Amino acid sequence: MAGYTYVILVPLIPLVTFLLLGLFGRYLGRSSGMIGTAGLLAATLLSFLTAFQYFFGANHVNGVYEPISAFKHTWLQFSPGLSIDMGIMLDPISVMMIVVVTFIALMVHLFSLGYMKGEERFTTYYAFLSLFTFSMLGLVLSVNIFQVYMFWELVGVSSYLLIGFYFQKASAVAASKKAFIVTRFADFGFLIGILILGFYGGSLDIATLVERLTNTASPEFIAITAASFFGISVLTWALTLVFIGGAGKSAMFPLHVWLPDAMEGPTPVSALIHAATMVVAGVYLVARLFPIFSMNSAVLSLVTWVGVASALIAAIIACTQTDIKRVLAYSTMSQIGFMMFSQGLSKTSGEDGLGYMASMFHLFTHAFFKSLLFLCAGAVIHYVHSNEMRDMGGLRKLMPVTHACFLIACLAIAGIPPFAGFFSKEEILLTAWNENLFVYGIGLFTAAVTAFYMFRLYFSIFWSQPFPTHAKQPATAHQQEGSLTMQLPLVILALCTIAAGLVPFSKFVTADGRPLETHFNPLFSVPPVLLSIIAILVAAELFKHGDGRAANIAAGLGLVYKAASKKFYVDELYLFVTKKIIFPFAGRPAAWFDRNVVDGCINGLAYITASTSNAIRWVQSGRLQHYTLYFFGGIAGLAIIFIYLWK
Amino acid sequence: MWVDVLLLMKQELMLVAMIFFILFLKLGRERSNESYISIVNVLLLINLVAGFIGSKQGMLFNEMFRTNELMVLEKNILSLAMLIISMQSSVWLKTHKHVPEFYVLLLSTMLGMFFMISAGNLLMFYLGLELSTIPLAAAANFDLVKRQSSEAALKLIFSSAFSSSLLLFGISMIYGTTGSLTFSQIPPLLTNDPLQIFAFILLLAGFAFKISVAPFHMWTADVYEGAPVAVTSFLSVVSKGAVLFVFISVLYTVFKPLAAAWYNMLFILSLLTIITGNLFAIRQNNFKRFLAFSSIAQVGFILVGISGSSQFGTASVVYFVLIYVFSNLAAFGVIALVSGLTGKENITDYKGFYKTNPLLSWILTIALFSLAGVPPTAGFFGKFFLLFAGAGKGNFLFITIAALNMIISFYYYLRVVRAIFMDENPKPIETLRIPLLPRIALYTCTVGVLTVGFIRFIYNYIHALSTGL
Amino acid sequence: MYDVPLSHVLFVSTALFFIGMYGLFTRRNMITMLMALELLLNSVNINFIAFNKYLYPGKLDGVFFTIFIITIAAAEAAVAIAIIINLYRSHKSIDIESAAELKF
Amino acid sequence: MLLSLLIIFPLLTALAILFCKGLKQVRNIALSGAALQAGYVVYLLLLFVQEDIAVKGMAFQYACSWFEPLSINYHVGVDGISMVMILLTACIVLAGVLVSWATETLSKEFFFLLMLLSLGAYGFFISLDLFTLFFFLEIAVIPKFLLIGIWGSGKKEYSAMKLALMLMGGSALVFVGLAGIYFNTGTFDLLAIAANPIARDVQLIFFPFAFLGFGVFTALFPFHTWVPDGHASAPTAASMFLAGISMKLGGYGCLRVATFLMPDAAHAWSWVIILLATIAIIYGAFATMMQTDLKYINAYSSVSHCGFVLLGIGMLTKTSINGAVLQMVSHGLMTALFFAAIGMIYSRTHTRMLAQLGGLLKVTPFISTVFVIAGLCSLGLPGLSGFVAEMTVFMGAWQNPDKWYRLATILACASIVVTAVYILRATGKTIMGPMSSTYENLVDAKWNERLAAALLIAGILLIGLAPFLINQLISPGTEVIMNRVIGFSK
Repeated sequence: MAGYTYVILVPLIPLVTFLLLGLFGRYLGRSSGMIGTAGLLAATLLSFLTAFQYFFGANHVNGVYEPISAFKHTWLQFSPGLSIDMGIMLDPISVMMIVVVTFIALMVHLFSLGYMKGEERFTTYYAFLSLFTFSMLGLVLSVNIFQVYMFWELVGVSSYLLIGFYFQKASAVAASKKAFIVTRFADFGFLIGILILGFYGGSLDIATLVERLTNTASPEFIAITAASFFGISVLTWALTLVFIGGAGKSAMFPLHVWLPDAMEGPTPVSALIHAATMVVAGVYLVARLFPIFSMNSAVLSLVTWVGVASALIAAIIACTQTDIKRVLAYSTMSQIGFMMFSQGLSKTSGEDGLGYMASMFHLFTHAFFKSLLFLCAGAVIHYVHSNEMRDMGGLRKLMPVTHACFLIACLAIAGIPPFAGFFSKEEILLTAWNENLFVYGIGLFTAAVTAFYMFRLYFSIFWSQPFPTHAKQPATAHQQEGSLTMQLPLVILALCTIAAGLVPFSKFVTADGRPLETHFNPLFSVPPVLLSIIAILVAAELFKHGDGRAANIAAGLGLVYKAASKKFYVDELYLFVTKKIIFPFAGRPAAWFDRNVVDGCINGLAYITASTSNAIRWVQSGRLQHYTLYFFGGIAGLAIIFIYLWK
Repeated sequence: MWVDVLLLMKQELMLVAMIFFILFLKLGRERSNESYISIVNVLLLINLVAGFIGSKQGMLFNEMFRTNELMVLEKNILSLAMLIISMQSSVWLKTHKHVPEFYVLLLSTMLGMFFMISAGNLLMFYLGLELSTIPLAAAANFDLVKRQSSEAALKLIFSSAFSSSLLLFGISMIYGTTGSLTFSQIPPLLTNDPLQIFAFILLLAGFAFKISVAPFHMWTADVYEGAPVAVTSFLSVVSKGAVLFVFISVLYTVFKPLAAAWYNMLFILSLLTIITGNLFAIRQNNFKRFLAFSSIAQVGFILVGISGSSQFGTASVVYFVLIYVFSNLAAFGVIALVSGLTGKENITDYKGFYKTNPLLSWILTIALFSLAGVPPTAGFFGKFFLLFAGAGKGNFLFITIAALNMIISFYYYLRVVRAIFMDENPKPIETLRIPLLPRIALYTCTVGVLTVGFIRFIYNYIHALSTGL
Repeated sequence: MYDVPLSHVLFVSTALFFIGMYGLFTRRNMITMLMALELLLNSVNINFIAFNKYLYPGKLDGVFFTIFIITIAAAEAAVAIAIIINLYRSHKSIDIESAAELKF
Repeated sequence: MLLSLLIIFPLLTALAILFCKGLKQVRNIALSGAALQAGYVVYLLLLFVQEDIAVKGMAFQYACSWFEPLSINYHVGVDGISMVMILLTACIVLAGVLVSWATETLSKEFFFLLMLLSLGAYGFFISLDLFTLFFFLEIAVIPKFLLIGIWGSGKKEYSAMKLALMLMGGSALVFVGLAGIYFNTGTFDLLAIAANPIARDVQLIFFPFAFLGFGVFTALFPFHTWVPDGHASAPTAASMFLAGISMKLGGYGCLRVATFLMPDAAHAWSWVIILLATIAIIYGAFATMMQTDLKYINAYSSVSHCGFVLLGIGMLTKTSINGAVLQMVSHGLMTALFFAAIGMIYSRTHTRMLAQLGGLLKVTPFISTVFVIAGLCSLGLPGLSGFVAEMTVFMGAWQNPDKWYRLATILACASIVVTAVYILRATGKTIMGPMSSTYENLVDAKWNERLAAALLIAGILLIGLAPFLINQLISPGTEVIMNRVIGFSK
């Protein structure tokens, strides 16, 4: 489609800004922030244009949104059929994603102008942001599964760089390392998955793969289902491995350990990468290959249960954390859990495709309110100079705007109508209701818990004790709430949070591209909303006054509480495996073996030679008569060998 | 007729003439050592040049003496080596009382070798051998006051006498079983009967002794260490080369019928030699002794070459000896210089040598690399062809062991290089100024080492000549 | 007059040869060792003469060879003794054990 | 004749260096010489792309007899693979000269030996005659001994000796292999041998000699121990050359001589190759994880990365061999860059110990960036050469249907995780983290260092961003090899 070639600019503009800032940042200084933001503004507008053209344009062939390959270039030809192509694929989800990514990124850029003011590496910061935006856009627009992998790695690296932005803080360095390695471990699975799919599917092009592997008659499909490894069909293996990749990026249990630590990075970064965009890449990946996933119920149920588990566990942990960013991190994990399991429960077509649409919808709304939450948290932290709840409280007077926005976001995530979160969560629960009541139960419970911990957060930040009494004094520079550039994004996002839910999402984004009529049933939505409200009230009761009630209950829960607050010891487990098993039982032995055994053999040879030459020195005794004797001996020896033996 | 004789025996006659000339000079009025040295070197140069002119092949004295282009070439190589040695030894000779005698001794040795090379008869061969041995013993004792020198001479004369008596015993048996002493008549009469094999073993031992093949090599190290540097280099290059030439011709022509037997003997002996040489060379500190053992290892490799087919074998051996002349004499040249000027002969003395004498260090290094067989020095080609000729027989176990042994030899050559370049030394050998003659000699050797491999003509010429055998 | 068979003569020569060798291996006096060497050479001479006389009476190769060997042996002995004398100057002994400084 | 100039340029440069006075002159001559070579190589490349390899097989062929009696010829020619290798060599030599600009002691000898090395490498890559190939292979060994021994650091004599001896051992094995080939075909000429195949049983005997021999050069598993010591003690330029080029000599030899001439044996022995390669990859990676010296880290990671080359060759699919070649080039540039960065750091902080370093990003941003880029490249970041190479190897390896080979491939892939671990560890401890106050006033990279780094990074980026270019160069070459492999394997 020639009409869409301009879309290539959407990812390219951030790339250009990245190069600009990266190479000449030194000379740009303060203005670099402006450049980055301006560039992104352009990208955002373009992506809006794309969305408009795509959804309201002509390509609505008999009610289906055709996927459009706007641009494609063979980048690396492995062998006939198998090649990495660089391209741009437009279909409902990718279009939706570029809108989300560019928009949130724009907000974050704006916010950072104020937030990062006076940072030493201001330019670098913006360079990295642009790099991330570029990679994320490339990821969502991919035509080729290997292209996905490449940008997958790139977002990983840019997140690494941004988490480790405060490179002199040991904790930041450790966190960035952890984030990269954990996700890398997952990517290893992803890579193998790709290799398998590529080999059996005979192509790396997503469209082709989907087309071949969803047609049960095609030789590829027969081959991949017929072949089996340890008794499990290769298709299952491949999809599981791919899903592991996704789970790693999306911080699904048990690969979630990196996400909370990732909060070491600057808060806007957390808002962009670790709330709105990168962490949902896993969900996006599953959605991208959803037709193939739907061919294999085993993997789908795996997706479901991983999603459910993550949602629940994360929610419980979130109730116990005291670092506000960590709370948000866990809530992110939990929400993504929702998206995952709703996909796991979905089917490809028509009404049954509800789950797919719901998860995309939730992804959409979540992006807004979660980034809003993070930015608010950023504003608070900027003001208080601390992440800890106990340093906060009673801020509602001091920072009204932030307070309002935060409240809206909380309501949204708690699923209170008419805010965005309500609608999307509704769809998800509906899916669960239709498909699996058990999951529905857990979903319901988790939703309530969500409401609880969010309002715990809300109250203990903005209510409880009056602020200045016990916390350390804020710096005079920040007596007022923060510059316009910091407040504007909050407001905009708040408005979106209110509005986003009203978007007739199912008209545009569905599993099979056909508009889907969602009939809204008020009766169904009573229980969740009711539960949430109750949860909110409980939270208010416990935390509004900031006295010991919460503590008593925590004490009452005892071990459970402790376990939860220690994140169920998953981190400790990982540490044990790496520090106590891999290093001492794989690394050190290898190093030792190399230095002592392998190298020892080589040196041993030399040593043996030397000692032999020392041992036989007596032969050269210096006695003429011995020499003559040897002479005679030689002759005798030869004579014996060749006259008696050799015949 | 007489013209033929003159032409065929030109090199021998020239040597005789030179010997007598030097003796007459001695009879004449007293001269300074310098004048002797310069005169002799000029003579040697003439001899060398003349060697290349008007060579033809033929026989004399019913096959007692035979010559062909290859032999002429071999003799020329030897006289080249002789010239280089005499130039190098000038530093040491200047201070010596008996210059003419020294030359008379060495030249008569050369004469013996020449006769040996073109011997067509066991008697002639024996005479040549003895003529090339006995004066050497005297020459080895030429540092009259040094204990070691006379000890070396003693060991040389006794063990060579012993070996030659065994050789004679072998010859007598050959004579007994075939009834002939003429090379051309012996082969048809050789049957593989034990007595002949035994006789051959005795002869082989005689040769092995001269080219110091284990276990007949014991004298080598001691004599090399004790004898004056000049004599040592003469021993290691000229006499070894000469005997090698004879050895290959005898093996390939006279003892062809026994080939099956001697191939296996060479197999055993060469491996034994390479290994012994290497093992002993590793831990030497005296430079001459070190080179003695390394040269033993070299001989081992040469035997590998000899064990190959006749033409390729001959060619590679002659070629290697030519290269060996250059590289070994380059090394000995530096040593002669250093020991002549400072009296230091230990490898440890050479630590930090590069700081003070970069030029000499490079020459020595190049020489050692050539001995080790590292490209682009000629030694690489020499060794490659030797092993290659050996591989021609298809005995790859043999080649593999030999090739792997090169690692050890690399070790000890590089050890010296390390001492020269890398090791620290509080008081290294002081900077030496190199006199003219040694300088020329060293340059010649270095140029030779660096170019012989690349001048295609040389190897191809030798290969062409080798068909004669 | 041919009642002494060749084998006997060869036996004598071989015996002589090994006696000489034994002498060379065991005697410590250099002069004695030199004499032992002479024995070796003489055994060879006997061989040559015997072969010539018994097997190839027609030609005289063996005899000539013997003559040459004798002369050369003389020369060898001369040089050897010269060396020994010189060695005696430095070592003050003609015991072969004393000439064992160059080793290893 | 075009190609012979590749040998003549370094030779002339070396001689010129011998005859010039003073540090300044030496440097300038060396630099201009290296630059000249690089320029000429680029010119060659331009000519090369116009040649049609499909017809000739080898471009720019020139043959003249050297030792007629033994049918030894001087025969040169290039295909895509060797062309790429030559480019690599030129690039690294230039960078090496730039990096070692500051060499004060015996600078004349230093640059002379460097030129000699490059001569050997060029000769090796262009020669089509096994004799000349071997000749140049050995030429490229001994200068390293001197470079490490004289200008090195740490226990340099030991390392130098070890390196020289092990490499010589390797070439001894190669010699046996070559001799075997010669006496069964009667010629040394690669193309002639390729034209009439060698008998299978003969191949089976001599393939291991050739492969192991070259394998020693490219750090085949049990024979890799010269790598850590050698690299650790070598001066920067030498380690760049060592890891960048001479380890590639081995890989190229394995491909061009062992696999190309003895395809049946390659098939028969491939399981051994793959076994050793996999061990090298995993075990090298784990060993790296434990190192505390930057140079040792890079050395061991080289062992692991060269494992990919051997794996690619062992898998014997077109893609995997493409990957092997790509990996050679990419690893060459990458390690060279890494060593350059380490050298720069070392020359300033005088330590390579992780424990003593840290936070350098604050004072020396340029060097740190270079370091990070090298690191990211070696952990296979898309957009840099490492990614392209490794992915091609994996892709190709996966195309080999054997189940156990699949397993090996998976293990090899697993190494990307371990790689991430040690690279991030090194980066975290060197570039990031708190900085000791003693480094407060370090100066950032000089112009020569910046130039060198820029050169190498440019190469890495070029391959990383436009792999299709280099791929077009390589694939015809691998095509030819694969045709033989497939042709005889049936």
